[in-house]
Amino acid sequence: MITSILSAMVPILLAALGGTLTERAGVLNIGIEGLILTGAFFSVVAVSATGSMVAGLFAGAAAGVALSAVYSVACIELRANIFVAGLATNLFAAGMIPFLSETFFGTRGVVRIAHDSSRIAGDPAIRTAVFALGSIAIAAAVAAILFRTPLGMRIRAAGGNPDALAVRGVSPSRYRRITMLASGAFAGIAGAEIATRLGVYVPNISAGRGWIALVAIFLGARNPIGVVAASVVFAGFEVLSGAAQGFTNVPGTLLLGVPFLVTLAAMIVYSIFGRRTRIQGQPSPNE
Amino acid sequence: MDHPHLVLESLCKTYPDNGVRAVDTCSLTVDRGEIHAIVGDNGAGKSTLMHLVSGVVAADGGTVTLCGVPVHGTADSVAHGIVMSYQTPRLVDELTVLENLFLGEEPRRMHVFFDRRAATDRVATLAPIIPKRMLNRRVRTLSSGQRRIASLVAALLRLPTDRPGVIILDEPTEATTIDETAQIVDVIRHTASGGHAVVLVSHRLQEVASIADRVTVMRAGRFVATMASPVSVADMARLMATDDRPTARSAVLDDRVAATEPDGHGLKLVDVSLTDGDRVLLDALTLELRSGEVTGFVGVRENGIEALELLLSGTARPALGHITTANGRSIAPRGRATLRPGYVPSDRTTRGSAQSGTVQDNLIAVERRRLSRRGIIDTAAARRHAQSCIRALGIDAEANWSMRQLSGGNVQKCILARELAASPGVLVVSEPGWGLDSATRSRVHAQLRRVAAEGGTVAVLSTDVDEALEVSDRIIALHAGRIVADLRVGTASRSAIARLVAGDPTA
Amino acid sequence: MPSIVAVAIGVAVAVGLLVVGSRDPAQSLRAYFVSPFSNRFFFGNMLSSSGYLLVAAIGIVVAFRAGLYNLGGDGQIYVGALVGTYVALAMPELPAPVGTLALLTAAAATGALMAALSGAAKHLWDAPEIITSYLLSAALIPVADYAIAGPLRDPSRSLLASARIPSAYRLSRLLPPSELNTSALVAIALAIALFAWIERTTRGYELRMTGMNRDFAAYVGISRAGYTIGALAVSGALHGLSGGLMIAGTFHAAVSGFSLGIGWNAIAVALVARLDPLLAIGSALLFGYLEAGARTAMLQSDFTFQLGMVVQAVILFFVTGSVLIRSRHQ
Amino acid sequence: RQEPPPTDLFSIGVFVPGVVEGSPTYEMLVAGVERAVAETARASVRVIEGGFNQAQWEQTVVSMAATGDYDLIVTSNPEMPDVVRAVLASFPTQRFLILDAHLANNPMVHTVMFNQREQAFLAGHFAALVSTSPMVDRRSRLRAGLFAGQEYPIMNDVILPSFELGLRSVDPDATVDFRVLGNWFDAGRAAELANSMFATGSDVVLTIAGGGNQGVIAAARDRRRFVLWYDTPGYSQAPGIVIGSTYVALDRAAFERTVAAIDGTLEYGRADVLGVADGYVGFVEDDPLFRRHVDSSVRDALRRMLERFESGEFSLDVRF
Ligand SMILES: Nc1ncnc2c1ncn2[C@@H]1O[C@H](COP(=O)(O)OP(=O)(O)OP(=O)(O)O)[C@@H](O)[C@H]1O
Ligand SMILES: Nc1ncnc2c1ncn2[C@@H]1O[C@H](COP(=O)(O)OP(=O)(O)OP(=O)(O)O)[C@@H](O)[C@H]1O
Ligand SMILES: [Mg+2]
Ligand SMILES: [Mg+2]
Repeated sequence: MITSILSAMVPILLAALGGTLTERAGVLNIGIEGLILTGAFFSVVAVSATGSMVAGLFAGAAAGVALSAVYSVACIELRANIFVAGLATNLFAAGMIPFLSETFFGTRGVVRIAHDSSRIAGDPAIRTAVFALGSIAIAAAVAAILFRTPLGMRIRAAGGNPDALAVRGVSPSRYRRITMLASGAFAGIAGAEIATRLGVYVPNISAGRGWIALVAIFLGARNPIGVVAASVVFAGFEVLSGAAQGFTNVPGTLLLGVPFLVTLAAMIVYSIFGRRTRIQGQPSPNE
Repeated sequence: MDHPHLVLESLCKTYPDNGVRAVDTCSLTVDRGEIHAIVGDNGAGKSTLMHLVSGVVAADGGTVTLCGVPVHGTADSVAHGIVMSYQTPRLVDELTVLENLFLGEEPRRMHVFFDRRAATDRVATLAPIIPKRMLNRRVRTLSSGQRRIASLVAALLRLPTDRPGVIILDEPTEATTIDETAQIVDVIRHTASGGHAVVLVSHRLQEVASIADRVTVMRAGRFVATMASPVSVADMARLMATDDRPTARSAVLDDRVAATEPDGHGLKLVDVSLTDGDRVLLDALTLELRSGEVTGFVGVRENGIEALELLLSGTARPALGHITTANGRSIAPRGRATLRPGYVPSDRTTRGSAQSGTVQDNLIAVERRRLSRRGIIDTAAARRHAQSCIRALGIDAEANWSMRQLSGGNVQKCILARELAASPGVLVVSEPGWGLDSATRSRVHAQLRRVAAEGGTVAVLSTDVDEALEVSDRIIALHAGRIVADLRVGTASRSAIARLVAGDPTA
Repeated sequence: MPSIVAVAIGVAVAVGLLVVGSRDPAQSLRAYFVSPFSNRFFFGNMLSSSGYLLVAAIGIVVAFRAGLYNLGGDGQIYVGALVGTYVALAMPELPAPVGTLALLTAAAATGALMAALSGAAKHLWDAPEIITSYLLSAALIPVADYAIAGPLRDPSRSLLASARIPSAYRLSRLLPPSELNTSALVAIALAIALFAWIERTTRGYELRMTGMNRDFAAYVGISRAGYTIGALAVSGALHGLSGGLMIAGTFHAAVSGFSLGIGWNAIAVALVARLDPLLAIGSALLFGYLEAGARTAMLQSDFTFQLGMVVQAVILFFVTGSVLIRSRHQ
Repeated sequence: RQEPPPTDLFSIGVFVPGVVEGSPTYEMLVAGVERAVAETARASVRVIEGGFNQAQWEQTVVSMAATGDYDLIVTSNPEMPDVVRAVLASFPTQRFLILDAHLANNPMVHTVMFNQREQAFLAGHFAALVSTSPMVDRRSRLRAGLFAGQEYPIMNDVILPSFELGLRSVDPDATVDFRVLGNWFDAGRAAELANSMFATGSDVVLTIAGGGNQGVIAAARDRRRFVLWYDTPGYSQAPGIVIGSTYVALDRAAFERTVAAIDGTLEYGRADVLGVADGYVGFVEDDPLFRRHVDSSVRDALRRMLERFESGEFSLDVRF
């Protein structure tokens, strides 16, 4: 059970950490879903070509960076609406991958990694431990970067008051771009983690994790450590509600909503008791 | 090094959104070690000119050169040693003061980490004006005066240490206390004596006269004169005045209706306390504000002025005690049985105005119901109302401009005009003269006195003792949340009040 | 329309994609761009789906103009439609217009309630509505799925759907054999009314001020609760209404998953229209057109689903880009 | 496969209610029809995908009928009869062949239904055989899993009870652990759910969850358990993990009925039900991976069951 929770947590956490960075820099990353999907696909491409999981993770990160570069060009250079460009990123990924898939693999559907997938994924317990610890370590690193380094200060300034950065001769766009690319890498790795763990790419395999990642960012109060907690909460209830299908008579379909409901409750409880200050830096939707 | 230090040549700027020619072929040379003041009415183009120098606004034409080297854009000007403290401080609320001070030029530890210790030390040696305990506070929690000082220090720290630079200060002494003002003046003198050029934008003509080496007067985007010290206040005022100003704009709000509460005189505070966590902001205050007079409150903001502003305006409720109008109503921004006092808040852009709205949107906000018929806004009436506000205080803008297109002083005028036009029975004004040119400031003072004369209750909260003395009938000094003095104007000297505010009981 | 240049660039890229991605580019292009106008059937269906999208999009406009995110639109539409259908099926004997009204009211009320809950949580506890609206909707969608597959399913039908609503309750068709029905007119009327409301009325003004600066609005005495809970409720009501109109106008039964995705498209429609209800009419038509184009192209050429997504994505990337229209100063 | 239909040929439109890629049954449908077109050389075919929104299928089929281009529209899905009935209301002269569905006595429609009761029964029977064989560590109580993408009528009313019946044909106390993914693609969550199924006593899971099946395979691989495939031979998906596979010969049915339609011999108004005895439903036994990974005792027991079906000694009725 714990292993299941941790392995469900990893991709959400990774994607949410990237999103936390962009959110701190003033970009609500609506495109995470598409970035995860892209990472998953290209990791399968790379693993199929090389037989190495590490190559898969790198390829996933690289693909995520590439797509988020497109996204950031749209948002920053063309000044497209962040929200619309994010939705476009998701559409673009879901629409483009089938073509590439047809080219690489001759199918637009499921792509199994050609190599022995248990060798690629490794021993499940060890793998889960490595990824869980790794992603939590990354969370700590992201927290350190955000709160202890000049880079983090600039990122927070880019979200808090970009003018303050601009008048000091530092371009806020540069830090938005950096965080968007980082978020692309993180989401790409999240996708790659799912795909290499399962040894397969399935169309739409991201399955809403990008949105859950956004939830985790806010439930975690935009703080990497809080985001870890939020990801654990969501993953935990997802696994629990799945387990509940096995021992209750409640229809399975109804149980599917439970993780969302519990997270909603957690969000509200947290809002009532846990938070003294308001979420800052979230631009009003009509600006 | 034969080149003159800072040279502006034929700078021009027309804002395309509203076609305003804010800076019109301005040329100027500023020497090393010089304090050069730029004065002019609100909207004259001072801030725009400074923005052209610091590079945040791109000029349409003309050049800026430093020691003979042309400078383009913010990054370039920062690199050349041109630094600026802005009229609205550009600080990041969720960063600490220390982080804000070094943002963009962070000292590093192990190449990666922000070196707090080195940063703190640098502040202590280069800018002792900022108290050490303030450094780890978030900017969000600072008063306007403290923000101004933080902004100034951020600029100071960026000045090159190995060669002369340029520091531009846009209204550095607005909303600062007497002590703070004195410190800032010291810093300016010290910086100039270190060889840097100081360009100072200010409406405090007295101050300008005493510290500037030369003064340039700006009017409607152009330089009208540059004078060397000594310069008299009267000369500056004469040169600043546009020919039509005093008469063509009507001096009063002409569609004022009778005060809404002719019988509801005064405002009573009984045992009012307010705390923030363990901190006592106000301590069992009992006090009556009489109608027909202007009561001025002076004191450092943390000493209770800020809390009092929230209470008098109905924005916050006292933890203990109560505040009522003479006829027993309570005060609040909204509600059936309550009174919304006219209120000019200390934060002009967060609460005082909707920056993404138009000037008209902002001017009709309080009286939107009166300007509507059966739930539909009467556009003609709304426009008339906006126009009359614009005329009343000589706001330098059209009704359909975005608030962002206004100069600093004109934003303040909009807020004042809106609150004055609503004919409030009770009017609470924080820093009435903030950012206003001296002519407008006098006009605003006259308006406040007029509201009182018509039976209104006016409370002025100010860090500027001179202004408080000028506009008030009665002065109340606060220290540590208590009243330390309650005087009729004319019975106490300026310096005595200043000492009271600073907490000196022997005053 | 300032974004015409941007749309043009987007269309140019899209045409490029069609040419590269198709074996018979001429036929694909014709099918995509011309066919939606080629006969009453395609044309009417295009207008019809634009209408539903428009109602949801102006729901987004209300929320976003008040400075609030409503990301629960998908669920509000779907669950609203389901409840509307349930009411219509539970009361099959009402006089026709009353029955239709009951259906639409129930749908709108459901959407309103869902969104208002997020509004209340925001107002009372400062819970971020951007998250609570999404979560509530995500939690209720499986419940609706369950209801359609279980208790509400019509066992006489092979489709995963409820029984059909009484034919008297259905909206009348305007352009048979297409689906175009009176709801498209309702949508346009609502958009115009919303425009007038936002721009001309006192409450519309208060909503705008709230959206521009919540603290300022409170300071001038505008009700925080009203424009938090109220604005989200109206937003949810319009989403629910959109779902109800789809039932009364086109589908006549709650079909499993029938509306999912429209909530997200509505956000895009509203933002492309820069949150202006009148421009939203145009942008809803643009979306309806892109989708109709993709569908006809699939019928008439080797165009695929995925190509349709890519084309739409490319146009979305460009359509809101302001840098192509006027360079920003300062 | 995408040429516009010339008028002198028998023109066939295939409506796929979903997308072909990733769906073995739709791949069989298209393959069967295309083979018929190729072999007769007297027909043309165009394939149109309807996407996942059921509510839009009707509009698309109406559009197809409205063109008047198609002599026959072929489609496949238990849910299509409803759509087709609605389309026939406006276009009463359009002919339909619907596979994997049942619609009797409609003069324009021929349907072929596969006996999914028998198919699911076979899967259940086999799961029980494996679970009671030396292939797994013996457990006190027999439990097997059924994993579905979503709940839908055939799943709840036919497959689930028949799978249970199959299990109980071996052990009357056996129980089914039925779980739902909620969609047809979230392989990651499918792995979590399957993990939980394997952890709570199931040794074998029958998975009918589209792309989600891949997650079940991953979980089985991690826990060294077994997966059963449905509709198509799945052994090569994961040798040694997918150890059993039922099939429907949808491609053969599509081929034969399409040829009949082209020849003009197809009986419209007829609704066939084809089961194990007819050879259209069964268990894939001829795969080398099956022989390699399944104990002969299990294979023999399964063969005996199949023989009872084939001889007509045993059958399961499909109720409507
Ligand atoms: N060794 C490093 N490790 C981690 N982060 C670094 C390192 N060096 C620089 N950075 C970060 O990368 C960002 C960009 O680096 P750069 O060296 O350009 O900063 P800078 O010189 O302070 O910027 P500028 O010249 O624009 O003022 C900085 O915000 C800094 O925090
Ligand atoms: N961003 C802008 N867009 C359009 N017009 C602007 C903008 N900023 C300033 N202006 C206009 O340019 C003129 C000069 O403004 P500026 O801010 O330079 O005045 P100022 O002299 O600093 O006034 P103040 O004393 O009030 O600060 C004014 O008419 C103002 O309305
Ligand atoms: Mg200025
Ligand atoms: Mg550098």
